[in-house]
Amino acid sequence: MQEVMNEYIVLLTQYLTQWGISPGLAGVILAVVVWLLLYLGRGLGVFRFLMRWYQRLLLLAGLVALGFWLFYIGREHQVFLDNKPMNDYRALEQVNVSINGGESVEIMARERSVKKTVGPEFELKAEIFDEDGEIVDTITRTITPKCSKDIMINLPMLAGGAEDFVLPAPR
Amino acid sequence: MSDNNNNAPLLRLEHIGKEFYGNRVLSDISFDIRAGEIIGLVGENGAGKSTLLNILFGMPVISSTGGHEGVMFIDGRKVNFTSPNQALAHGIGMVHQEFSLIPGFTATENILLNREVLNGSTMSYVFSDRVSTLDRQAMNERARAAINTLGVNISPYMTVSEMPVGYKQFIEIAREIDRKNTRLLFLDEPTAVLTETEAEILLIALNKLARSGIAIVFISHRLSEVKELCSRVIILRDGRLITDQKAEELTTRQIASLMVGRESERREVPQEIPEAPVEPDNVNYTLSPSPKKKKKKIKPALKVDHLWVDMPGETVRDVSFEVKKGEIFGIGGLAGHGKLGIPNGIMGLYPAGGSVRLSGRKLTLNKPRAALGRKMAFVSEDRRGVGLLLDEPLDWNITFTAMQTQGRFLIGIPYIFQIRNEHAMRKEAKKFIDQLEIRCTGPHQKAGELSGGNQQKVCLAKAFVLRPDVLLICEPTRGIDVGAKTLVLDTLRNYNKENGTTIIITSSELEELRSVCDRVAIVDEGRIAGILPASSPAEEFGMLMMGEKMRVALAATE
Amino acid sequence: MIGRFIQNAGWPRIIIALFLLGLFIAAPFVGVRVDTSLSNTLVRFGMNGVMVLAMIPMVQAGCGLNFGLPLGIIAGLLGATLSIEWNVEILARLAELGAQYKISWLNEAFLTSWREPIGFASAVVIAVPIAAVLGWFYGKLLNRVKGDEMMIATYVGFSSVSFMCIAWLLLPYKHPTMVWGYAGHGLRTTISVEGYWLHVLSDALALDINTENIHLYIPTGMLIFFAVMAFLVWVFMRTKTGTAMTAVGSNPDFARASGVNVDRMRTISVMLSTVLGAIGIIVYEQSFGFIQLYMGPFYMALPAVASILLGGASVNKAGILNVIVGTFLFQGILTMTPSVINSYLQTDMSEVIRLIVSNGMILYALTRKVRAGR
Amino acid sequence: MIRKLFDIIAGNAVPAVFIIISAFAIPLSGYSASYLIQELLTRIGRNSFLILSLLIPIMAGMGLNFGMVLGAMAGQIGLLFICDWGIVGIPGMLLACLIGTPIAIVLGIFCGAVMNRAKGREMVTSYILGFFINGVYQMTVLYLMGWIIPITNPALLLSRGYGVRNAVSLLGIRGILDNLIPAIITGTQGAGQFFSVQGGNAFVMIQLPFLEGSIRIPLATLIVIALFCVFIVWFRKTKLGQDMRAIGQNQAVADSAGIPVNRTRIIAIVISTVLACYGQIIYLQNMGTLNTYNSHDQAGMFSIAALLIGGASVSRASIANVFVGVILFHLMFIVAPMAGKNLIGEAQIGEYFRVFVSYGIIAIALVLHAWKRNREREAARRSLRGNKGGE
Repeated sequence: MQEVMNEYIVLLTQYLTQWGISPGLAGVILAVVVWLLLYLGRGLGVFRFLMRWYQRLLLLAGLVALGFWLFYIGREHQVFLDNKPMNDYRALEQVNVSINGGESVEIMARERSVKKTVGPEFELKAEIFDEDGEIVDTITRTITPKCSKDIMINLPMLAGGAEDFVLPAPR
Repeated sequence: MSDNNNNAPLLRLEHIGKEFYGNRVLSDISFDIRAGEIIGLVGENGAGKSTLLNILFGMPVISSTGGHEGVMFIDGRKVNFTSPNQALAHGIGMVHQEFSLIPGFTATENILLNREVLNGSTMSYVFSDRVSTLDRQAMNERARAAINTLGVNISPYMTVSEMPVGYKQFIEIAREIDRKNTRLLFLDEPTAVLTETEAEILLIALNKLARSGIAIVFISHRLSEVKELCSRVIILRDGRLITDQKAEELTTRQIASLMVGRESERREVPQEIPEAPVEPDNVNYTLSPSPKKKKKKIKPALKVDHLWVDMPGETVRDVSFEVKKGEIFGIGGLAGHGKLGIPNGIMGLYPAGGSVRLSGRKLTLNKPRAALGRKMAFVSEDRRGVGLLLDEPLDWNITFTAMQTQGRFLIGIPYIFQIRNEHAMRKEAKKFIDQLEIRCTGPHQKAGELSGGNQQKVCLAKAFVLRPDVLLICEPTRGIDVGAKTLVLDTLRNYNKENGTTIIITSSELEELRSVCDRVAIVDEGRIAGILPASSPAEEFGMLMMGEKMRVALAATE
Repeated sequence: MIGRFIQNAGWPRIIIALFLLGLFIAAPFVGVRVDTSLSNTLVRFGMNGVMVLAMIPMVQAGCGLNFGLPLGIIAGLLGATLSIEWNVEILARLAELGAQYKISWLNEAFLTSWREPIGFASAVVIAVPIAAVLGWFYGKLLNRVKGDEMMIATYVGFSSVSFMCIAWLLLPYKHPTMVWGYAGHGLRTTISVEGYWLHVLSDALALDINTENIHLYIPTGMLIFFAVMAFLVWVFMRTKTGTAMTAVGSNPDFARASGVNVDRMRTISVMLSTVLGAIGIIVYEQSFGFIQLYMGPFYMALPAVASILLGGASVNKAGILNVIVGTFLFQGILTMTPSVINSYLQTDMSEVIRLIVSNGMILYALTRKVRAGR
Repeated sequence: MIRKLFDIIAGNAVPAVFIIISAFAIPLSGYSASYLIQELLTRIGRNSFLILSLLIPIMAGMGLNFGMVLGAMAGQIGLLFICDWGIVGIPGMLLACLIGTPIAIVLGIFCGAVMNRAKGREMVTSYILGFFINGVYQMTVLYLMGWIIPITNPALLLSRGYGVRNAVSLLGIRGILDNLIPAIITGTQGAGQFFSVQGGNAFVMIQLPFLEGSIRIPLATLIVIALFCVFIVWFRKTKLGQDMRAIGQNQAVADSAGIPVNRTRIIAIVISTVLACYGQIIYLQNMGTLNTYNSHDQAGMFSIAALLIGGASVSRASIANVFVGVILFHLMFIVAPMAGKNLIGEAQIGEYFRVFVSYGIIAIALVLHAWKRNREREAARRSLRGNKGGE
């Protein structure tokens, strides 16, 4: 039974995606349809009663969703910027990192710095210098820490082009 | 509304009866009410009117005491109300004697209280209709319509607290009218607070209402109004339906005598030779000496002149009378006319004025202590409120007053250090428990745990402990069972006989007064309507109770 | 039988008593000595007893719980501070009197050896009339606000305490042990009574067993003092006036109809309550060792109120037994929870438990259905 | 006529007295106008919402809601959670409100139910209830948080590993609402336009030439407060508001008219508690630090005192009372210590004086209310009697 259900949901999702409808949108559409049905039947006492409870439920769901959304967009992250060698990537001589276009920090080799950002994603711009103080490379990346609180970015790995440069924050 | 199934009456009662704890208050009441009728419902206090109304309205008092007997039909369908809301839903409206209005609200707000016209609002879908705003304009329209139906001119914007009393009564009625489905309206003493012109307007308005198809039950003590307004008169007495007749067929005098009844019981007493009247102005019945005891030429024990008492609900306006030493004097009258105010005022419990002389010496009013100090004792009508310390043991209740006013039951040096003598208190309490047959576990039992009758006996004991010269008793038998009633009355009679104590009894039960007292004064609207020997026919007492206007009417007819 | 006992004692009391008993039983297992705990409980019982006693007259006269106890406490504080301020003068005046009237026992030696008790007595003697006067005004005020006494009492207490805060700063006290050293005026927040009347009651006839196995300290003098005060209140409630007062509380209309001056009785009860509060705080201070001024008396009414309610009193009925049981239970809990629970949980929950128990108790009493018809 | 005049004076005596006190104290304190206005604006933004939350129970005849501290506690619990999760800015504040709301609703229902059991002494009951819930709150925050309730942020927790620290920094939401729409009143002749841009931020600039220095206006907070006032005005017009007014005037009549009295009273308390929750969050975002165990303590007392100083009574209060009260009360609050110092040489006196005034004003208001009510009862009794005959 469970499997059938799961299979059905998968199929339904596929079908909907085909029409460009995401599951979330489908939920909203369903809610609106139910509301319309209840609205049309509002002459009946029972429907009116159901309508009230349904709307309360919607309100509650909306509030809970709002709560999650606020959590999502309002979360403050500490971004540790780490310029230490890691997995064969050598520490960089000097990196200037700015987040979301803010003031940039200078991170010398084997140093670690921390910046705070708010929200699910941020844009990180790293200017990599060589020994002579010349910019060798500028990397701009959009990083999404999502709901995890603090993250650490290993700059040598970022510069080296590794994909797993986002590490868990140090304790 | 009147196009209802004409065969079935609007309301039909069949064999309605009610017992409270084995105490029968209503039995076998049956009558019909048809649309557009105005029915006068009359009866003495305690005749069962309020119980009948409570049953009709499904008041919780009834269901919580075991329901009622008999059945009710509305439009021929059997109904049984368990809450007032059901009665309202069936179109029965009620205007109570006390105003049920919110003083700071306007006429509109009161008329439409909890039936406000609302604007629609999306919020109301989520929460409830209560978050919709009020449609003031529509509300005012409706209120105006309801007021206009009554034929009076009251602004819907007027605040109730600024209205004269008469207006408030109209607002109450307008509120019932506004209820769309109201078909049967009960009015409990609606004219009691109105001036004569207001009363006239009200009567006209009621007639108008009745013509629109609303049935009205008009409860009043003003028999002339009943006669003028009603098409039918229903008389209750002692819980029984005595008469259900067309109003034209009855004279006010007949109604009065039917109400108090008992013509058959008329005692055979020769007509007394009238004494010189001591009463001022409005007395047309004269004093007569007691037929039993010939105690003439004795200084009056209590002489009351132009007494007024400011007791809420029982205002005494101008009362004068004399009570002879050793006499049992009764004060009767309808509830709310001030009979209870007289003893309460004399004892100083409510603001009072005028002069009261006790064996010739003037009594200081407004000071309970002064009255108690002059060897007067008082048994209050409000047993639980004023008469007893419900949370304290019986010996406290019985001896407290004597302790405080006469310094008895104390040991130690007076004025310096005295503590209570619990032994003496207990002894005294025991004595009275035996003497009055108070059923209790002993002097230590809390007064609140006793039954009504036994509580009353405790109150009597409290008064007897004071060894009074004059004893004032209010409603000695209210709310107690028949056995206890007899015992209480016998005790009073014996006490009077043995000690020669002057006793003044105030009671709503005329029969009781007639059986115990030597003379009975009837109070009407704060004044003494007349004083009669107890042996006078009941009918005459009834006439006195019906008040001044009655007498004017009578004078015209006779 | 048991049912009747439970009904008489009331559930809250039984629960608290069992809880306390449990604490005493558990104490040895967590390394807390039962004997010292018991001693502490007794000391705190003696300290607080008189203040709880102060609740009785007002409750009995129907004025409700005396949340205005701080008013009495202020009178007591005035007495206490003045007794220290005038300590030397009082002793000198007494010696003078002794010389003047040739009272042989009132001599230098007597005054030296009885210096402390005389100091305590002078504190009481000064405090009582002040309390009586304050109580009289307070009583008159409460007579005008019948029905709302408790809330108004609370705020009368609060505002008098904060008013006195200003007064403590401004009153011309001079005694060096009491005023701020740097400013030379204004009273300190805590004043030690050491050298004046520290433990003058507690140590009188005290039983102090301090051996290897047992540490027991019973402040006999303080307990006797409490017993005497309790007896006096008991006797007073039995006098004609006391009886009238009880009747006023039980049913003011009855009392009035019986020729009792209701307002006068209420005023007397408030005065008495205030005076007892004043004495109570002095007893408290002599054991505690310090006079706490400024915001010190602020919340002192709540434990006293909670105690008497815990003892089984209601908002309009209270007796000596309620005071004894309630104070013992309440102070027992306060003593035992920090020691036992803390050793078990390694945290100090006493403050929280005090808050919950005392206010829960008051809340319970306030929401109990009052008798109908009053 | 004289009676009417007397009533007007008596009705506004309290604000009048405070205006007089302030008139004396302001020059004594020596503060400049711009400083005073700045402080007042800050405090209006900080406190008005809390005070406004008292209005609805008064309307429902339940007196001053000393139980509003319950709402304050709920708000603080919301704030503790967002601090732990690191939600900052406006989303953080909103989320704190969102978390606080259900807690406040539950507490409000409890408070309302308790008050229904203690009719006639609502105030003292709600007052003690505040203490009682304070005990429960302390137990929750001091023992359960970090133990049963997950709190992980070490900056919040006591070193022992559970229980919240006494002072919690609300850096993440500090001043966030106040500065949402930056607005400045300035006396200097700066940029002449209404909107000016400085350092990448837009400002609303208002110029008042007579002013020295500049004043920052917590514009967004004031807007929220204004919206709330609109809410109150709207609420009064609803059926629910009408029912509450009816219950406030006469419970028995309202009951016989079929209004669910107890339920409505609970709703009134719930609304008040929830609003107090929001009020406390606004208050704390301005303060920037949360004193976990004390912040809520004084919230009730100061709000009630301010409302009463504004001329409200136990049974009647309006929006105007709130603002008059908050201005006068806080004016005194600001100037009293300095005035005390300059007058007697002790700032302490001023501190105590304002505490005394807060308590004293509540005491006086309660006395006047009880007095008036007893007198009215007497008058109502008297009005029942007719004309006396014997005179």
